[in-house]
Amino acid sequence: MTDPLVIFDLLLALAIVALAAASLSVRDLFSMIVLFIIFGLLSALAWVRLSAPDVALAEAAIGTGVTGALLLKTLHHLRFASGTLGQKAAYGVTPVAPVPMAVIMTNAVFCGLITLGLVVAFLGAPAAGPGFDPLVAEAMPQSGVEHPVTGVLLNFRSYDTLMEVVVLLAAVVAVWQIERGLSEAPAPAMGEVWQGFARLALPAIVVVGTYLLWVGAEAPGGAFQGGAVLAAVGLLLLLTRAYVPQPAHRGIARGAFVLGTAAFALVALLVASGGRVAFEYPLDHAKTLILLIEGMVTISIAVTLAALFHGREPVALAKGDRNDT
Amino acid sequence: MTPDLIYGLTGVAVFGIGLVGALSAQDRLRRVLALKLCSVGAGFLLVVGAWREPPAAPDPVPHALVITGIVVMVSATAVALALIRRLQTLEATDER
Amino acid sequence: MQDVVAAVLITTGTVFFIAGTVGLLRFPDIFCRLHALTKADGLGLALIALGVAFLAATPGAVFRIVLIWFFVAAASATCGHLVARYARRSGAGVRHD
Amino acid sequence: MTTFLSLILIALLLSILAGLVRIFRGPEPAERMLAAQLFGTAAVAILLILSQLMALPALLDVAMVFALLAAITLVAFVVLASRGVR
Repeated sequence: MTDPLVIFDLLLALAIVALAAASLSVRDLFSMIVLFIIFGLLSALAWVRLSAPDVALAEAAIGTGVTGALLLKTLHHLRFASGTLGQKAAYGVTPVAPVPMAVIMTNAVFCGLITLGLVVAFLGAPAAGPGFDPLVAEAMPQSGVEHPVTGVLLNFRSYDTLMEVVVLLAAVVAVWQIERGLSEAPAPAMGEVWQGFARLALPAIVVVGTYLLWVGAEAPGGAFQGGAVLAAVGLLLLLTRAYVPQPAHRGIARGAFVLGTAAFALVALLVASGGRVAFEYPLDHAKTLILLIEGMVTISIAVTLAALFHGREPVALAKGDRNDT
Repeated sequence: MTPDLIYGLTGVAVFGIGLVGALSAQDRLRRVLALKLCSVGAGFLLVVGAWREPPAAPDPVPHALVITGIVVMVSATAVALALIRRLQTLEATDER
Repeated sequence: MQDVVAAVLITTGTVFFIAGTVGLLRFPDIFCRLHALTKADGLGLALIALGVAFLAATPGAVFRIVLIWFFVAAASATCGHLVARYARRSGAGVRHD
Repeated sequence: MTTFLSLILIALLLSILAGLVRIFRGPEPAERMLAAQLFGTAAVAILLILSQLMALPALLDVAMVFALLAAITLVAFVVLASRGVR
C-alpha cells in the first residue's frame, strides 16, 4: 500500500498547478487575486512538506499576505478611483489591437518547449547531489547562531542580505517618486466589534512579530518574517485609517527606511576596521551583532513594506493635481 | 514517488504557466501576476534542490536564496503596481 | 487511551470542516453561508486543535496551540461580522439562487 | 496513528478544494473572499496536524502567521470594497 502522505502530496501538487492556471485564465480580476492568494497559501504548505518552514513563513507573510493586500489595493484603484468607470477601466485592459491567434500559438509552443527543456533538465539532474549542507554544518559553530538558515542569511552570505535590504530601499524610493499626495479617503466605519478586536489583536501581532525575530537565532523565523508580521500591523492601521501619513512624518519614515541598511553596513565597516574581512564577526560578539542587525533590519522591513502598501509620498499637492485612493 | 519529484515537476509546471501568462496576458495586473507565478515556480525548484530524505536536515543555502528572492519579488511587484496605478490615473485624465 | 481520544476529536473536527464546505456550497445566500462557515470551521478547528494538543506532549507546544486557536476564533468572528456588515450595506444579501 | 493523520489531511485538503467552486461561481466578491477565509482556517488545521506528523514544532509558528494573514487580507478586502460601494 502506498503511503497516504504521497496521495496528499499529489493532490496538493495538482491543486497548485490548477490554481496557477485558473488564476491566469479566470476573467474576473477579483477572482484572479483571490485564486492567487490561495495559490500562495498552498505553495507555502508544499514548502512545509519539503521541510522548509522558513521559506513557508516568508512566502505566507510576504509573498501572499503583503502582496495580496497590494494587489487588492491596486485593483480597487483601477476600478473606482480612476475616474473612468467603463468596462475597459474596470478590467484594467490596455487598449491594444487584439493579438493574432498565430502569435499566441507560437508563444505557447515556445513556452511549452522551454518548459519541456526544464523538465528534462530537472529529471536528468543528479538527485540529492552534494550540496552546501556539509560546509554549513561544519561552519555553524563559528556563526554565533544555532539555526542554519539564519546563519547563512546573516553570516555566511551577508552580502546578499545587505543587497536585499538595499533593493527594498530602492523600491520605496521608486514608489515615492511615482506617486505623491495625501490620501483623502474617509475613515471606514468599522464598528465596535472591530474596535474591540483591534485593541486585543494589534498588540498580540506585535508580540508575535518580535517573537519570530527573536526565535530566528535557533528556529525558523528571523528578520524578514518578523518584519512582515509587524508590517501587517502597519497595513491594518493604514487600512482602517487609525494612522494617516502626514507630510511631517516623512523624516521619521526616511530614517526607518535606511536604518537597516545603515546598521548592516556600519557593523560590516566596524568589523573590517578591526583588521578582519567585512562580516567576519568576532566569535564572542557574533550573536549580539547578528541580533542587533536583525533588529534594525526588522524595523526597516516593517516600515518599508507598510510604505510600499501605502504607495505614495505624503506631500501636500497643489489643487487640481491630486488623486485619492 | 518522493516529495522532491512531485513538487519539482509542480515547480516546472507553475513556471511554464507563468511564462505563457506573461507573454499572452492582455491586462497589466495579470502580467505582473504571471511573473510572480514564474518566481514561485523557480522557488519550488530551489527548495526541491535543498530537500533531503528525512530525517536528514535540508540544505540551508537554497532556503536563504529563496527567502531573498521572495523579498526582492515583493519590492519589484510593489514598484510595478505603483506604475500601473499611475498609468491608469494618467490615462483617465487624458480621456476626460 | 490518549491516542483514541485525540483520534475521535480530530475526526469530529474534520467532519465539521466538511460540513462547513457543504454549507458554503449549498446554502442559498451569503448570510447562510457565513453562518455555516464561521460556526462549523470555528468548531472544527477547536476540536482539531484540542486533538493535536492531546498528542503534543510538551507544554510549549500546547501553549502555542491554545494561542493559535484563540487568535483564529477571535479573528474569524470579527471577520464574519465585518463581511456581514459589508454585505448588508452593499445590498448583496438578497437571495439569488 | 501516522496513517490516520495522513487520511485526515487528505480529507481536509479535499474539503477546501471543494470550496474552490464557490470562488468560481461567486457571484458576490464577498463570497469569493469567504472561500479564502475557509482556506485560511483549514490550512491552519492542516499545519497543526502536519506539525505533529512531521515532528516539526516550528510549524506552529507558521500556522500562527497563516491565521494572521488570512485575517489581514479579509480586512483589506472589506475596507477597500466598502469604500467603493459607498
